Amino acid sequence: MNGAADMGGMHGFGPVVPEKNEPVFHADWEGHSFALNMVTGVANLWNIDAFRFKRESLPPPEYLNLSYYGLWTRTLELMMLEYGVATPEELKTGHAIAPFKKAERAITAAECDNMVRCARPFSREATEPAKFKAGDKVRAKNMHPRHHTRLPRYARGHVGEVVRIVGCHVFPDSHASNRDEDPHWLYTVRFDGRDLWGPDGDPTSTVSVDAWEPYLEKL
Amino acid sequence: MNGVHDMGGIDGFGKVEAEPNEPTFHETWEGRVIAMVRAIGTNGGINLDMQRFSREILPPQVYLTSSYYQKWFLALEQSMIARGMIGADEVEAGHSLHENPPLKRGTFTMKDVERVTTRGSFRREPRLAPAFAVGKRVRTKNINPVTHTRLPRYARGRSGTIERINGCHVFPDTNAREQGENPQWLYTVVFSGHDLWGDDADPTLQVSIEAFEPYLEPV
Amino acid sequence: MSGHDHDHHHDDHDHSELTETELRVRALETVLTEKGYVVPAALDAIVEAYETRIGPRNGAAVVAKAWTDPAFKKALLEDASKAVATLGHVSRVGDHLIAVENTPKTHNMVVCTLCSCYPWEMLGLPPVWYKAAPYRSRAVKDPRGVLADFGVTLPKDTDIRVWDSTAETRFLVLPMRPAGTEGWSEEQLAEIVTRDSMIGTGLPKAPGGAK
Amino acid sequence: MEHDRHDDHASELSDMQLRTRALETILLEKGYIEPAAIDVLIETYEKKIGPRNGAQVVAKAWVDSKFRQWLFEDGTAAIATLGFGGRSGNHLVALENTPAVHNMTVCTLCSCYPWAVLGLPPLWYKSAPYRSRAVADPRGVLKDFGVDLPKDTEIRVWDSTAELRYLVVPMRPAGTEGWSEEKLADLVTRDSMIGTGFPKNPGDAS
Repeated sequence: MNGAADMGGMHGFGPVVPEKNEPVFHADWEGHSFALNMVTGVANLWNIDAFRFKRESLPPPEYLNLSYYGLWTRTLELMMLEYGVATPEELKTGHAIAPFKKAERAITAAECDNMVRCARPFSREATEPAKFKAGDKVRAKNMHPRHHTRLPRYARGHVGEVVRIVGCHVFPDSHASNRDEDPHWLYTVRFDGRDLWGPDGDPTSTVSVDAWEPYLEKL
Repeated sequence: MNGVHDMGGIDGFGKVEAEPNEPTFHETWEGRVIAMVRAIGTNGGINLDMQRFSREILPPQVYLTSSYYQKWFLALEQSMIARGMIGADEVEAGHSLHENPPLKRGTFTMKDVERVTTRGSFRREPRLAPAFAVGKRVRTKNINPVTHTRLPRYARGRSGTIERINGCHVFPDTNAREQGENPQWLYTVVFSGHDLWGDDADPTLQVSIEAFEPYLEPV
Repeated sequence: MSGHDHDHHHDDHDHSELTETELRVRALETVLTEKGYVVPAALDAIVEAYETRIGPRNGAAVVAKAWTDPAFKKALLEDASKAVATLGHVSRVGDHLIAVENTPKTHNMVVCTLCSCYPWEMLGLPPVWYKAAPYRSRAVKDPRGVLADFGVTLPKDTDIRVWDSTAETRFLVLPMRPAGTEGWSEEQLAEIVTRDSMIGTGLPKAPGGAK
Repeated sequence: MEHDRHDDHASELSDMQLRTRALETILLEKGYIEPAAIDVLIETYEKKIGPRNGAQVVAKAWVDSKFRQWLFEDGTAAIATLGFGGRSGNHLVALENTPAVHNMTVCTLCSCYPWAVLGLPPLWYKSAPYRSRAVADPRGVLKDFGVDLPKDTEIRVWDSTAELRYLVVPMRPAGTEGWSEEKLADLVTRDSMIGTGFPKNPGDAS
């Protein structure tokens, strides 16, 4: 979707302001917002692409006015409602309201510790050979789906060069709608700054994106 | 500039909500704002393109959460402060605290009202023949200036057809920067929905923009 | 906290902001008056012009005339600015107006994705929805979805032409004359021309609905 | 406007605190999680995983040419030998800065970041100014960090749009010949591994 999250190339947001000795979390609740997001991932209540899609679907004024972890908490609320983990009444009161369905089992500290240390890979067995190889010129499709996608708007319709075949990976565009993993070949594609931004581009810059095969077309 | 004001094709803003029997102004102050913008714009030499740019450079979060006339007001206040016409301290105090030079065209009085409630002409005498003829295929340039432009992002780098030549007009891109009227030929360029949005387009859709000659190149 | 409560919170917020803006607008007007930049009576006159003199009745008169007078319609579609200037009772327009005709095959719709350009002299000041993000973002990509928000459904094969007002050209949609209005006077016809039908987000009122 | 924004932020904090606590309480009461699970996660990312991990990787790459080569060929496998990996460490790609090429990483769509080697990203990395400008105006962004690159240096920006995570391996500062890995790791700043900064000078080492 062409949402507020797709920020590459936007103007008007001002300078980058690094914070000296920035703490990992600026308030206690931020750590909890973070951990809740991780733990609901371990519990497999929904997948990460569905979570991202929900977050970027927030109305742009709301998206841009929430702090980073504020966005996470807001998205968690919406996901819990959508997936039947909580009711509006429960979110309001801050407690489970009986009668409710209890979870089959609780995620333990040990599982979380394990999650931190072990990868949960997104690569899958390929069923057909990759269409492109390193060095191929490809065009990113001019696509504007309403669903989740990981092809940023600024790259669409532009010609780049495949610099790496990453492997065959879960396809977020399908996964976010909870259809299935629908794995596709993933490539790193490099674009010239001048191709992306025209005469306003920095001639010394290139930008690489990781693009799934359905995003690309042969020249 | 690629600001949040450039909204064509952005998802997530929700439904259009029309208000039955909408009044011209919802609050008395809205009328005062539009009147002040017209008066100061005309007699203070802040042209239409500068006014538009002053609204586009409001912080994105502010732009998206302010009402229409709030944006007009904030932009008027900021442009007058930036031009030294008023001081920030005066706005705070609600009274004039310093001497200021008069407006370019003097005090805005009753004799000026007729001039602002009827529309001026932006048409200018051409010095060159138009570069493109009706029916010609053209491509909009991929430009990404940080300054004011009237070529929307969704229509950049796209092929379309010249449908009409609208005469030679003041060029907003330079006029907004006080770099002169720099008149340019203005064309109606029509695109198919597919040219703009790819396979996600409504097949019955055509969109046209009014494009100044510097936005276009031959295909 | 539910989405509903969140919205509610927003409403409150907006409300107090309006009051604050009102105070700031007053403060600015005082500063400008004290500095001798403006005369308050001149501002009153501008407000009055927009509130009373200029409005969609101007456009409706033009549309009604085009429906009854083929020569005027031809002139309007050829050069709307010139044609409108011949009508004494309509306020003066610049040299920038283009009229676009709806037909059974093509439906026209007008938007300004970049700001809020609108044919003021024909239609008055634009409504809030025209200036708001949902319309500006969706009209160029999903016009049928937008029309659905207005309760308008067009035949599947009707071509939709969207005009994005990116320059000083302004567009007036000339809607189709409803059947069953044969022999009506211009005044009668003007009554059924709605503002939205001249933007392209609505249709003229059905003949039965007119007074 | 500044004043308003401040107030908004303050009220968001207390509001979010309550809302976040509500979510946690409901999940606990319904038996989705045990309380210690939350503590483990916060503790890990607040204290255990951070840019010191990445600094070790870079320092090793500076002194051990075999490891360096492996790192650029298969970053995931190479960092695993140092005990780093796990969540968002899979598919780690190391990028080599040279006198001719400067690498910079961003996630324009959200906030993807190599947690396993750098910990959680700083606020600026997740903010609209960085996400919007890094891909279109990288030199302007570098200026915000006080970094000025030679005019003809090629800048490669990597937008993390998939599950690949990028780690920039900065150039080893001159004057550090013969230094131990531990000492070198002290020079490696977080920003130098994102591409918005350089390693510290040998004189600035602690």
